[in-house]
Amino acid sequence: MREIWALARKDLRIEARSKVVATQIVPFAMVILVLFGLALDADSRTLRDLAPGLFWVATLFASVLAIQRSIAVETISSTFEALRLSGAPAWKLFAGKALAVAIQLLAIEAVLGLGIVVLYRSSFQDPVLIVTAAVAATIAIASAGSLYGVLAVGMGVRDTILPMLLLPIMMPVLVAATRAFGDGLGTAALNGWTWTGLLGLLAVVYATAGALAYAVVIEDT
Amino acid sequence: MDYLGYLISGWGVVLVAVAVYAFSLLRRGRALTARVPADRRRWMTTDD
Amino acid sequence: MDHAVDVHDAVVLLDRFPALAGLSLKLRAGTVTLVQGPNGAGKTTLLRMLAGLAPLERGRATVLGYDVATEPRLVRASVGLLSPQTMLYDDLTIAENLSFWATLAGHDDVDLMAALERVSMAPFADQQVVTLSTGQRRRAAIAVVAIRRPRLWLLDEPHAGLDQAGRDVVDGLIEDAIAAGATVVVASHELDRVRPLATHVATVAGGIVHRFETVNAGASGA
Amino acid sequence: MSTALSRPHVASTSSKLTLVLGVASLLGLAVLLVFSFVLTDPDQRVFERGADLEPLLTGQGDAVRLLYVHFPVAMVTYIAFTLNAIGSIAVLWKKSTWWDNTAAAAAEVGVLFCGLTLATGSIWGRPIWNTWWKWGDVRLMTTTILFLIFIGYLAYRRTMSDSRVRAKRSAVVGLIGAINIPIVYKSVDWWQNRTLHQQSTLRNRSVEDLTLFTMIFGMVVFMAIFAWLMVHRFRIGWLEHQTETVGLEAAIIERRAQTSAAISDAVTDSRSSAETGSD
Repeated sequence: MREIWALARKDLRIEARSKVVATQIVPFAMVILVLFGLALDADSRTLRDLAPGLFWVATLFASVLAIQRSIAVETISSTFEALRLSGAPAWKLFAGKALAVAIQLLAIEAVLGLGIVVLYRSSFQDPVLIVTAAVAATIAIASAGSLYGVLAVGMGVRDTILPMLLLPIMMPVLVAATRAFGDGLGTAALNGWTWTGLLGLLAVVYATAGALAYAVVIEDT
Repeated sequence: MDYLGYLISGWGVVLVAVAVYAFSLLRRGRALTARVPADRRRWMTTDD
Repeated sequence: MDHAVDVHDAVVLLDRFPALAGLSLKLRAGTVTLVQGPNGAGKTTLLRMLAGLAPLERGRATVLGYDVATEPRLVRASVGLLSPQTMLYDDLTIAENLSFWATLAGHDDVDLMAALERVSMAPFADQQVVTLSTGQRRRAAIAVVAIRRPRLWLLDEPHAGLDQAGRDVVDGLIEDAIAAGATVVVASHELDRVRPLATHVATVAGGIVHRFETVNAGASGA
Repeated sequence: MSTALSRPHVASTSSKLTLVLGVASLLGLAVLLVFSFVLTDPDQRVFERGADLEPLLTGQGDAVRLLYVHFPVAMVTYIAFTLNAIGSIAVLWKKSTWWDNTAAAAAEVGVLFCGLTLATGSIWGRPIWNTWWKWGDVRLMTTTILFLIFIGYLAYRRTMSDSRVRAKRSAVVGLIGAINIPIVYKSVDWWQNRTLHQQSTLRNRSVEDLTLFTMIFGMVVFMAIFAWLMVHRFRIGWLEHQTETVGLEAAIIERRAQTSAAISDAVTDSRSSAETGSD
């Protein structure tokens, strides 16, 4: 467990000093919200109804950048090689990297949450449901993203492949998280907890797949 | 026959696409075969 | 085990280029081997392969008794690779870098300050890497390798980018490693610097060991 | 394709097996066209509204003839992606080049047929559903996502030149794609909780025998076409693998030959480097 925390703490510390997420990715996510507002040319009622979907699309786009940053941290000084050399088990490396991404994504989502309240006039009618769904969805996104991020690392130009690998896979997460938020924000009459349950299942599936598959990249010679 | 336009385009897209792909496979195969010595062209064998 | 390194007919590809083209090499435990050769001879690839980082296309290799192809994790955990890249996080301090790598390697108990003393970097412990000079970064990188207490040291151009004092630090470290009974492989262009310490010299060219000679055998196990 | 098949003396990926498969496919296709357009009647069933029946009141008329191609193409798609998943498992399990090759071939053919499934489905949907596209239809959504996932898979394969790394990493990507399919299916099912698709057409007792036969015969024909494409695509992958290994032999010999030439310069070269103290 110490290795996992050390890795996550290291990434968060680097973010605290470099502020790439805070000064680039969070504003980018907000830009998406504003762009949606302008592009849809909608009255506030429409935006309020669409808020759950727009929130999660913005989160997914931002997550691609957050994952690229998480990988860039390891490639700038070839520390990815050092991680492979460390002898730590692959699943622990995966857990540490994914945990740091998840925490940063939650911070981005918190700002986006504020954004939809201010810009789209959303109201958090069931905060417990919203937070639970967000945490489950974030674990799923961070897990799948960290795995695909590392699969896209290596020789050659592969950075551009990440969105095409990650986003189609994230479709069930998008649907479930949007539905759960629809209930939580009071824009859809359905049971958000069922969808949160699906999100929990997805989180477990991707976290397990990532922990197992990370070894293919890390331990492969 | 009703829907004739839909029927022709539906069947047409399948037949044309499969034919084009089949010919492209044959072309790729020809070009590659020329670059591999005959003794390495055994079909359907494993080389593990 | 008899040999710390036992490589037979190793072919290693960089993309499609055979950086190692059927290289064979046997090194006894406790020896210091200088790997010399022109640029592009395959020295760096040889060291990376011995570290379990470059896959064998053909041939076999055991390092410290572990098979490089089937037990790469055990190989990696037991070697210390000093590569031209410093492998340090720019935004962290030297102390944070060191403590992070010590934790990952499972050596929480290591005296980090002592390790920094050894490379004369203790005064800079709380400075971020980004504020340090190239030479200082390399010294810190050396300390990171040292705290792993490797049984096989793989040093890729350890003297490059270092001033006179820094080179002495490297030499001191190699002596420490020998004293601790470790095996050392140094790839270097600085023959004059390494030769006095070396017990063997392997000349690499065209992806194979062209010549392997024993020099200075008395230095072994000193 | 028949011209190429009839000239086996030309060095190609053809063989007796593919010749037989190819001729059988073409004949089968001709027979299938006759069945689909001439022998079968338009769908003129009349449904009564009932809990277990489609909300359609009348049959699809001649549009049913599109299903004779849509249905087999869709079957081939799912078989191809299943084969890709099996290949991926085998690669991770046994590091098999043969299976990696199979997985790659199946994905490429699968993407083609998946695209055709979507196209024919859409063309069928326009007159019957009155729309090209229906968000929320379970099978349409699942197939779309499947299509996108495997376009990503094929693009990912192209980014890697090291065949060993490529085999393992793309096996992971392919498998995670496969794992997703039931999840996507289930989530869309919950999403709209309705489907416009023909529910269990085959099990519906009112389907005519001839319609049923044409459906099954279409499947057989397209399986033969699939097999022909797979064999050729597999052999291309195999040949690519061979050119790589042939190239490798040559490259190794060339690299070793440089040794003695390089070594004479090496001593002077390394000495001069030592003086400048740089690599």
